Amino acid sequence: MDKTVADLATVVAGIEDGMTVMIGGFGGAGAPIELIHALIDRFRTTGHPKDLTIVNNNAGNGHVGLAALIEHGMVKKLVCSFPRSADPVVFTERYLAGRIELELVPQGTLAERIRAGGAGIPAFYTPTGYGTLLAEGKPIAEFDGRAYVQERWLKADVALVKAETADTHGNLTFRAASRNFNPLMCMASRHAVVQARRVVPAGAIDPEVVVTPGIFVQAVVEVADPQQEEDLNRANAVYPGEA
Amino acid sequence: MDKTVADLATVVAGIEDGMTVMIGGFGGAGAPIELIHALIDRFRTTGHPKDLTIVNNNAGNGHVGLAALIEHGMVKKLVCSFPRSADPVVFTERYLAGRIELELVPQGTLAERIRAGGAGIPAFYTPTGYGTLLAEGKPIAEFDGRAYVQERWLKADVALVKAETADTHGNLTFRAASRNFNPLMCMASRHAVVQARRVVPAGAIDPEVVVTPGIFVQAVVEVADPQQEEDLNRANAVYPGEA
Amino acid sequence: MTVKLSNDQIAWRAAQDITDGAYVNLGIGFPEKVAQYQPPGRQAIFHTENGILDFGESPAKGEEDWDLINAGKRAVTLKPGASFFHHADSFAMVRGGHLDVAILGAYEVAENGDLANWSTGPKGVPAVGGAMDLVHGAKRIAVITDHVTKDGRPKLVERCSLPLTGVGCVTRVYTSLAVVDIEGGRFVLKEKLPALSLEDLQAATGATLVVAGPVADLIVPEL
Amino acid sequence: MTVKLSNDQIAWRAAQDITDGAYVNLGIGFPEKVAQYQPPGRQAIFHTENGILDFGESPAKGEEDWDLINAGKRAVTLKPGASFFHHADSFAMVRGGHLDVAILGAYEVAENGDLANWSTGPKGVPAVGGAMDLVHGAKRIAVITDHVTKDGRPKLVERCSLPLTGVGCVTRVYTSLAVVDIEGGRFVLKEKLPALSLEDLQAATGATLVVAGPVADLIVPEL
Repeated sequence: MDKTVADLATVVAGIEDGMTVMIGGFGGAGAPIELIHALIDRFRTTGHPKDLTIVNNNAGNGHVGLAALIEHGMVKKLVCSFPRSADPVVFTERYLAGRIELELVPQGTLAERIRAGGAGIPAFYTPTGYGTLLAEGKPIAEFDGRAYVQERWLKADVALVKAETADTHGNLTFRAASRNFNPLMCMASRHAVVQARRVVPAGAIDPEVVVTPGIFVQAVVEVADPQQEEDLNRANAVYPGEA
Repeated sequence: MDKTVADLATVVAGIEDGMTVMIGGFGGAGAPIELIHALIDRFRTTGHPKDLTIVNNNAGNGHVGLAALIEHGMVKKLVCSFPRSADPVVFTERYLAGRIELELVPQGTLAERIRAGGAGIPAFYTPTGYGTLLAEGKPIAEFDGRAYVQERWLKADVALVKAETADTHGNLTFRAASRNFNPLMCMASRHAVVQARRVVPAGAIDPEVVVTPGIFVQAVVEVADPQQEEDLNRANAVYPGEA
Repeated sequence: MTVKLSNDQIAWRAAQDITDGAYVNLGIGFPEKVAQYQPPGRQAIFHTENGILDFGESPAKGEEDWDLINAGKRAVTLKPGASFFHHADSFAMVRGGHLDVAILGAYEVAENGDLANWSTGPKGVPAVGGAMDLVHGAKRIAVITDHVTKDGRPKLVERCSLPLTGVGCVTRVYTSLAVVDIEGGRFVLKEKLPALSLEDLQAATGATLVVAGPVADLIVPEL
Repeated sequence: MTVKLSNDQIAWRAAQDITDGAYVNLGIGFPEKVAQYQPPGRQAIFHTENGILDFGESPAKGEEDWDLINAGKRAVTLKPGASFFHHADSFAMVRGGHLDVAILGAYEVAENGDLANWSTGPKGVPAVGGAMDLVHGAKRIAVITDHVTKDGRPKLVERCSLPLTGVGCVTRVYTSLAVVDIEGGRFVLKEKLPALSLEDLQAATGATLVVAGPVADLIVPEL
């Protein structure tokens, strides 16, 4: 078994109009910039995919990565917890103009809904959001005298994920705080696509330190020297450069 | 901060009558034999603790560890998925005589209920057990046309856990399949007590390979050469030896 | 009716349907035999409930590491690409639909897909383990079993009489006499031993066997 | 009323109540200052939503590792004993009651413990982050805030007028003028600036301040 895919264009080729795509990362840490840009390249060449529903903690920053995906008009709806940042102008303009939908979810609920999707738990109860606008219309139940909100699982067609090391079976490790949503999104998507700094043979990652077992991963592509969103934004980068 | 406790007697001293105690391990892998035996020693000296509710995947094997705890009459109720084994005579006799209660839980539901207890999720829905005896009396709900069973979180006063390496902050790693329920039980108990083969200074475990972060652990005791339940049972050991 | 497949032969037949790279959970005991009969060139990845993916055969006697066991508490070894994880992650794999197939034993299988394989009734100590999770988790639930009980009663039945493990979960049954799919609440015969007449097979079965297409010969492998 | 604590002085006061070895989450922005004022001999362990336990100060400029950031996207460093984990485990720590205290900013705090700190109304882009999880997770929820808004309106009120972050969650408020506990649906005054009269403090507060015991002097530290 070898889940390695040779190039970025191939690995994003199956992403179609209207799909739900989870994108890992929190700020610049763990954001799969090369995968996102490959998806933009596909759109610029073919006009697809569009009308995507994107699940990410944020709404992008500057004019690269998720912000560039939105800027290209590929995103119909965003599911996220914190659509503000140093430079969220791309999302903000579209949102205020009514050109993009937003489902705002508390961060821990977002993480748990994604995990639930991966773990086959269709719904769960959480204290988070009880009595607030974000719980409006959701079922409420009392357990041991305390009120909780029912939340539903979140699943996706595809996840775009950034890892540090992957083996050919799809076992993954991450780097520092770039772990964040990435392991959960692998679990919750039918097709988890991973860019890894290093792809190694099966057996080269100690079984004790695997963070995401290969069963949750469908495709791996090596991106040996990945770009860091934070660096790109500090350099005021725009994707694609020659706009 | 130093969560290290010098000896086994001290670390189990706070366990009182009627408490719910989670005990890690699956078969012999990850069973905290020395902690269990220290608890038996305490009972033999003081008559306490008794009337314990024990949460474990199994019901003990032979006459050591959990089986010995039951054999000493310290256990009122067992919550487990598989109370059978090569030699479950201790539990079986008491169960058939009506001297111990059993709450039988499907293994994945047991794991998820413990995780839910640790994660502040009071209830969740699972397909497991729907339409079976083990779902009788539990709320049923339909999501996307499929029926699910509502299950409640499981929490404990104390967890007895076996780890491979612990640092003084309580960060843990495990060995092979002895991980099993141990990390979950640390999360779900008010007081997680860990025996570790090695206790190292804070900073000696790579932050990337920590399995259980120290926030879930309250006390650590070094047991440098722990006994393996499987070996004890193959040698027909009985605890305490000089009965 | 003296000719029937041995347990090893049933396991061999079930193994032929497992594709290369499939993620597979084998029930404790008889189903574990399936691992031995993977066709050449195919390598399934075996999952065990207690937190290992990609484990291999038993080690030599005396070489056992009792921290490295499967759900049947049998010592195992690791293949390259193995990983360890805790029980909640392990059952996330199960319940979340990440396993391609689970192959389980059965006391009874009903034509509506119901499975009974955990309890023979109210006597004794009940034990369920991971069976109830597996039957609602893997993408495909197959059963391997003798076609009849030791005292000759059918195990393929209209409705299970024993406590259920899962409702409407089984899609294929590999028996000592036949391969039967469950489609639309009916047993549909796919393969049978060539020497066995349809009438004799039906007589050994507790519910109607539907013939809705070609019935292939069930291969009797030399093992 | 010109004398009041600076933000750093409020943060200093809040830091005095954090015990050695406590697990603490500090809200983004002003609350992050609390970490700088831990009393000598005490070492809290700081949690950040994006998956680090026991992080330390910012690195020197130019030394930033942008994979090593906190929830405010600020570069941080690690202390010995740090660990990394994914977002679901991180919020298991939060929601599961494993944090000893969370210290958050506020737009409004009500005498019933309600907190509003995420939305100033329907205009603009709403953003919530981890605030709603934190207020129902940590064992103790404290707020640090100026006593009044920039245009002089009280932030301690009978009922919040802005969208709630959490219901009945706050138990202590550290302001620029006072320390106030929330007990039984009432603001109970614990400390106030010595130069400030109770009348003047009450006038700057949007709900009744109850005096139910000794009111200590709020220390004005030299920082």
